[in-house]
Amino acid sequence: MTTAAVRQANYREAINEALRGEIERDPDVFLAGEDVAGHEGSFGASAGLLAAFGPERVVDTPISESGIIGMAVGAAATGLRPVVEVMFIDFIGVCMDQVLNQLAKMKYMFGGKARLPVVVRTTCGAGVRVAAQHSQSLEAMLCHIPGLKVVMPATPYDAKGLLISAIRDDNPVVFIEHKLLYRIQGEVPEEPYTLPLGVAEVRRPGTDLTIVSWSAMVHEALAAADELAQRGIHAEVIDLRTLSPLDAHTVLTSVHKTHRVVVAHEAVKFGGFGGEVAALIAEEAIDYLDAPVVRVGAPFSPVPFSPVLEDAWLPNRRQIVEAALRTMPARTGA
Amino acid sequence: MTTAAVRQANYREAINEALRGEIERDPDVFLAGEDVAGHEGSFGASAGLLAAFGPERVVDTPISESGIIGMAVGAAATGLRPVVEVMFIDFIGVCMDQVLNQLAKMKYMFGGKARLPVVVRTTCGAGVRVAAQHSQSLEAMLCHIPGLKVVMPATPYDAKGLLISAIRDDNPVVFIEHKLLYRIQGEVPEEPYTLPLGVAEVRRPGTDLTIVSWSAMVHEALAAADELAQRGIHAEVIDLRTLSPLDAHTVLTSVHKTHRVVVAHEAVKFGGFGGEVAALIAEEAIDYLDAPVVRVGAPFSPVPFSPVLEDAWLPNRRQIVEAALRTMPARTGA
Amino acid sequence: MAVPPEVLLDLLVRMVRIREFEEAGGRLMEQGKIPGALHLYVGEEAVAAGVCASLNRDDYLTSTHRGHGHLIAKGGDFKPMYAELFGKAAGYCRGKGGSMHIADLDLGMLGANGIVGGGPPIAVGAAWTAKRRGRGQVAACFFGDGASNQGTVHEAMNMAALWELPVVFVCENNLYGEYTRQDRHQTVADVAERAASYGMPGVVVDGMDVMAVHEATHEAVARARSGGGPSLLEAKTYRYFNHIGISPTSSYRSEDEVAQWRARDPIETFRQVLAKDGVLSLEQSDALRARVRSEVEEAIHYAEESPLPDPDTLLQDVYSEPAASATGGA
Amino acid sequence: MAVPPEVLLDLLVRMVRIREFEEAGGRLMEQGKIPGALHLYVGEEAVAAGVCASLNRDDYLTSTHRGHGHLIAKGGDFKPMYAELFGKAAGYCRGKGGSMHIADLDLGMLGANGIVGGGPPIAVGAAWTAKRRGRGQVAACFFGDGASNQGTVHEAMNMAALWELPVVFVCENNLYGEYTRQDRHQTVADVAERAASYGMPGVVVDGMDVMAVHEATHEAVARARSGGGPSLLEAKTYRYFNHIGISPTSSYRSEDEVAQWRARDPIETFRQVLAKDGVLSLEQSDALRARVRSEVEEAIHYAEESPLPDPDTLLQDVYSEPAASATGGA
Ligand SMILES: Cc1ncc(C[n+]2csc(CCOP(=O)(O)OP(=O)(O)O)c2C)c(N)n1
Ligand SMILES: Cc1ncc(C[n+]2csc(CCOP(=O)(O)OP(=O)(O)O)c2C)c(N)n1
Ligand SMILES: [Mg+2]
Ligand SMILES: [Mg+2]
Repeated sequence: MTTAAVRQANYREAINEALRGEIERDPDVFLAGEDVAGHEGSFGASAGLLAAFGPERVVDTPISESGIIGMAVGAAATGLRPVVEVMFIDFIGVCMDQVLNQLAKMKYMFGGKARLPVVVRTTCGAGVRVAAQHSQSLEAMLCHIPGLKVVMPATPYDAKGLLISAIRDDNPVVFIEHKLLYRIQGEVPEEPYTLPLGVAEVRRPGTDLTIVSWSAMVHEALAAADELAQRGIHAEVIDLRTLSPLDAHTVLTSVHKTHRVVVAHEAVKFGGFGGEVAALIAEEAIDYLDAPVVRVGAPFSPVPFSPVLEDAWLPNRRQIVEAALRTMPARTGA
Repeated sequence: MTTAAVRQANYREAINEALRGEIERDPDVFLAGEDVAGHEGSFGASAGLLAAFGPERVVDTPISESGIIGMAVGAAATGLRPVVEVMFIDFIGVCMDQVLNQLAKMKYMFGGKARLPVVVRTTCGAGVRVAAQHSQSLEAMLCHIPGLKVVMPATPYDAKGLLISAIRDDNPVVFIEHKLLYRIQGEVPEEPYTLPLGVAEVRRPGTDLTIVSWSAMVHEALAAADELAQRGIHAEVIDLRTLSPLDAHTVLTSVHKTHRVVVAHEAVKFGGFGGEVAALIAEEAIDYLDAPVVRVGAPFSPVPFSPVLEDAWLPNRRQIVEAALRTMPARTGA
Repeated sequence: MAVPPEVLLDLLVRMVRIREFEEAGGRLMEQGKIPGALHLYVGEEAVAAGVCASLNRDDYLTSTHRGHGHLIAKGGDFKPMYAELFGKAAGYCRGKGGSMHIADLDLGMLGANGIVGGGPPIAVGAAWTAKRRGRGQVAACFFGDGASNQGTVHEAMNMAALWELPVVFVCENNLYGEYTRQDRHQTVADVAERAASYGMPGVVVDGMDVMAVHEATHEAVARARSGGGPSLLEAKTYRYFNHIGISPTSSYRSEDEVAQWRARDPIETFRQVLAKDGVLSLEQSDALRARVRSEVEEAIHYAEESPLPDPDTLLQDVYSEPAASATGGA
Repeated sequence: MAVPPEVLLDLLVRMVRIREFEEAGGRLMEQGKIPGALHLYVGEEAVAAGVCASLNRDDYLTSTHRGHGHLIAKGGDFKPMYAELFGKAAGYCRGKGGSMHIADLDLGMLGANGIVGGGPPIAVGAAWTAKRRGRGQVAACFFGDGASNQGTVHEAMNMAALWELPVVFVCENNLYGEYTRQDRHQTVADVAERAASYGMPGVVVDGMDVMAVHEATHEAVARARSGGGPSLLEAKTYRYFNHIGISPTSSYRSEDEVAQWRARDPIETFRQVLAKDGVLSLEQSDALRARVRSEVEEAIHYAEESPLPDPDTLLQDVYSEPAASATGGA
């Protein structure tokens, strides 16, 4: 990415810029959700937008998530481009039917004769001591739904570029922001730019091992790679960025090179999207593997409140390092 | 299973007997759902129950699935043992919050001080020409939720024994009946019996290949095994029966023996529960594998209406045979 | 309201078209020629006809599992309708939707819906677009008495009222949700009472009387078009056949009850009125019916003869993109 | 209603206990000693106190994200409450739930709830049990003005009315859902109006007046106990602090508005009444408050000193079974 005015901004600001730019650019784009206007969003991502664009373009809604998603479906099917917010992905169950059976399927059920350019923005992730109903990572449920795209940016740069792409995409996109990422800084060009959906990024090249990750866990993976490097193990870190469609090519290419894989995500491991990635590799690249495909994910429990328990629940760099070591020759021989 | 009076019954009758027996046995058990009483259930599974037990034990509800699941949560937390019905698993989105955040998590959030003996009965599956919102297999979403158990019986015998166990279990169980199975016949003892949740069944022993499957797809797997046998390939067919908790032991033991695996389910392959099974094997048994772990599942689209399209969508024995052949030496060498 | 004769005729035509389409469709389903399940609108024709007569082509409509009548009343064409029911490529949805998802976006008909209560939030969105465009479009939102207990209906009404959106909510109270009588699923006799919860007008109307429905809708639509916000119209009506298909009835309701409602048949009643008022003689309405019937036959013939979808289209239409990227993310 | 002095005292005690618990809790949160987010009940004490004074120990209660007040009013113990807020093993939920999931099933308190609208369907289930048992238990169901637009609330009221279940729905209308004022999330001024949609009584009551709440609840509870079915009580009230924590307010509402409501403080008003009526002098109520305050301090001390949960308990309590089977199915 060669851009003139690369300056630092945080993830929240990056999201905000993407929203602002798209609402400004395209009169059909509007933002709706609970407290997104007057209060500027629970995490401040819509700061200044109401003031700039008024209540027709930046809309506070009642606490009616099914109504909100349905509104997006109806508005999109009739020509607008809604960006709607579900405050926490934990609340997706309140409106899952509208996501699963209306938003995702309308185009197909109508034989292609509908366009559903909807972005559902939401937040995921644990670590802020808000317990079982405000800390989940539920991307696996959404990835299993044909008709949706699922995006989980890990950096401010990606957040801006991918959100702009998501808004311009003619398909429903669930755009999941990790709440621990809002404050991280990074290079974010001021001008608008797009990044292709469905393309993973190699965050760190390496030769000995592939770590596949996404969202906040990418940063744990990078930290783990640092630690592994100190032990002479050169891990390649892949940030999927988009989970659906999945960039199988980038994953498989890396595995062909490294022959070892760890898949790391914050969601509960059992039934998580890591299973899909591991299964892809077991199906398409098994002959290249020199070790088991090890998954790192949260244990099979709701997210506990007590910090000491939540910290024990959260997958982290240490577990990624241990998983990586499990794939290494000395261990696999055991 | 050595039982005195083994006679034939179909899957629907088996379900009906389990319900009848448990409602009779335990005054805390009741059945509630849309048209389960007067109409005796959309598939006839509650035939005769209203007449036998009256409207306090067999309850027609309004069309309010969130209300129904919530009612089960509240009734269970206060001492009853509700069996509630969600007519089609496709409707789970309408009440997903009550399943995901209330039913599954209440015990944990309360530090163990709640008992949630709830069974959510529902139906899944395509093949009856009812299109995208009445044909899905969404078990993967439910398996990813800690706190739930997920059961998908493939035979009348299992249906009865597993449903009785589910009702007697102190945990929330989602019990998924495939609509194409209601008419299949099998041996079903008249007296009540239980089958342990979390234990898979080897439906057909074999030495060359393991086919892991569940629900209606088990019958396709058995048919595929027949065909493979004609080619001299002896497939072992495992019926998981319970997906969560998963009987990893039975799966791994089989793989240790056969070194080849096909995982077959009706749900959309991408993000499906087959990924979990394949990932388990790739993590725990990779050294035993002589071939890729091949998954058979539906393509990434909603279920189409037109029979010609629906039949093309549905995974079947032919695809399982092809997948099996892909794991065989002649092919893997290619 | 002095209604010009062409409007009266139009109402009758809409009803007859629905009746003939449905009865033939039901027979084809029972013969196993139309696959799957049809929820027929027979008996309820006055509602769709009366409502849709006040709608323009560019107005929107959300529907239910019982959606054929709504589409026909909105101007739907028999040929792509039957083709869809048969699962043919020439169907409105290229055979992918079938009865429960039949739709014609060109007519603003945003789809039948297999989810009870699925439509109302979508109507809110369509009305949001209408309001934003400022061209006076409205959205009609059909739902049943059974659906009125679904949370989404509540959410949609609240949002529509809050934003003064041009929605006409139409509750088709046919006394039953599947096999459960209204008094066993709710305590109020009139769903229209619930309008007060959102500060919107709620009106009960005789759903077997097409003129009554038309008049009430006319008012509600006019208010919506002029920025007066949503309303709730409850039409008391009845389905003649079973919940699915054309078998007459079953134990959950009496033959007597059915007979009483059939005695007030909306089409028969209305054509008698038209004859009496000299608008259309009984012979003329018989002829109309015959014409529609042959149109139905022609459309069925067309649909039966038309080709099945190519199985290669299976993975098209999942995404708005080249089909290649619609294969499970890979 | 002639209310005996011990009942009046009891109402005051409940309110003071809530106030002192919450203010101290809020400070601890701002100091970073209590992790996460607390939704405080300060200002709304008369509602929980007035309602719960009519409940027995074996009655049920469903709550909201703003649940401490409900638990305290139902008889909750400060020590396990603070311990829970601190995430300690001695907490009501062994540290696993925290503020948003605090619960005491022994008191029939079925949990605070992090999902707006999550509680009402659960109250229906508890009331179903109560009705089945036939011992005259009731379920009180608290929810906010914001929550009243959630579909689940509608579904729950309809079901409770249909089955004549002993539920007292209590809408705590504190004028805002988070930062959105009531008139920007619904058109009706009184949520109680929505009771008519279910044919149940709906009553508006001054939520700053504990006696008014108590009286209205008393009636609703008596009706529920005797098989008369559910009712909806709307208490007009106000939260003094921000949506979360104890920071006073922010741009979404005026200082003036806050001041006006604070001038009608439910505790101050009531203790003046009690003094005037000779039930409890101002000195006595000061002393009461001091006693509660030291109870608070003691409980905080207890909670701070008590041990953290053993990380080995992480996977306990997922299932009602040996922890071994709680590890992801394997
Ligand atoms: C969410 C959901 N729950 C249940 C069903 C099953 N179902 C289909 S139609 C129907 C009855 C609907 O009753 P009503 O709304 O009165 O419409 P009617 O059939 O009478 O036209 C039910 C329960 C469904 N399709 N979707
Ligand atoms: C389903 C759901 N949507 C949104 C939220 C976020 N949220 C938490 S509290 C709240 C406001 C609730 O307002 P109200 O019901 O009036 O209760 P109050 O906070 O005023 O007591 C919101 C929107 C949530 N927790 N759950
Ligand atoms: Mg009906
Ligand atoms: Mg409020």
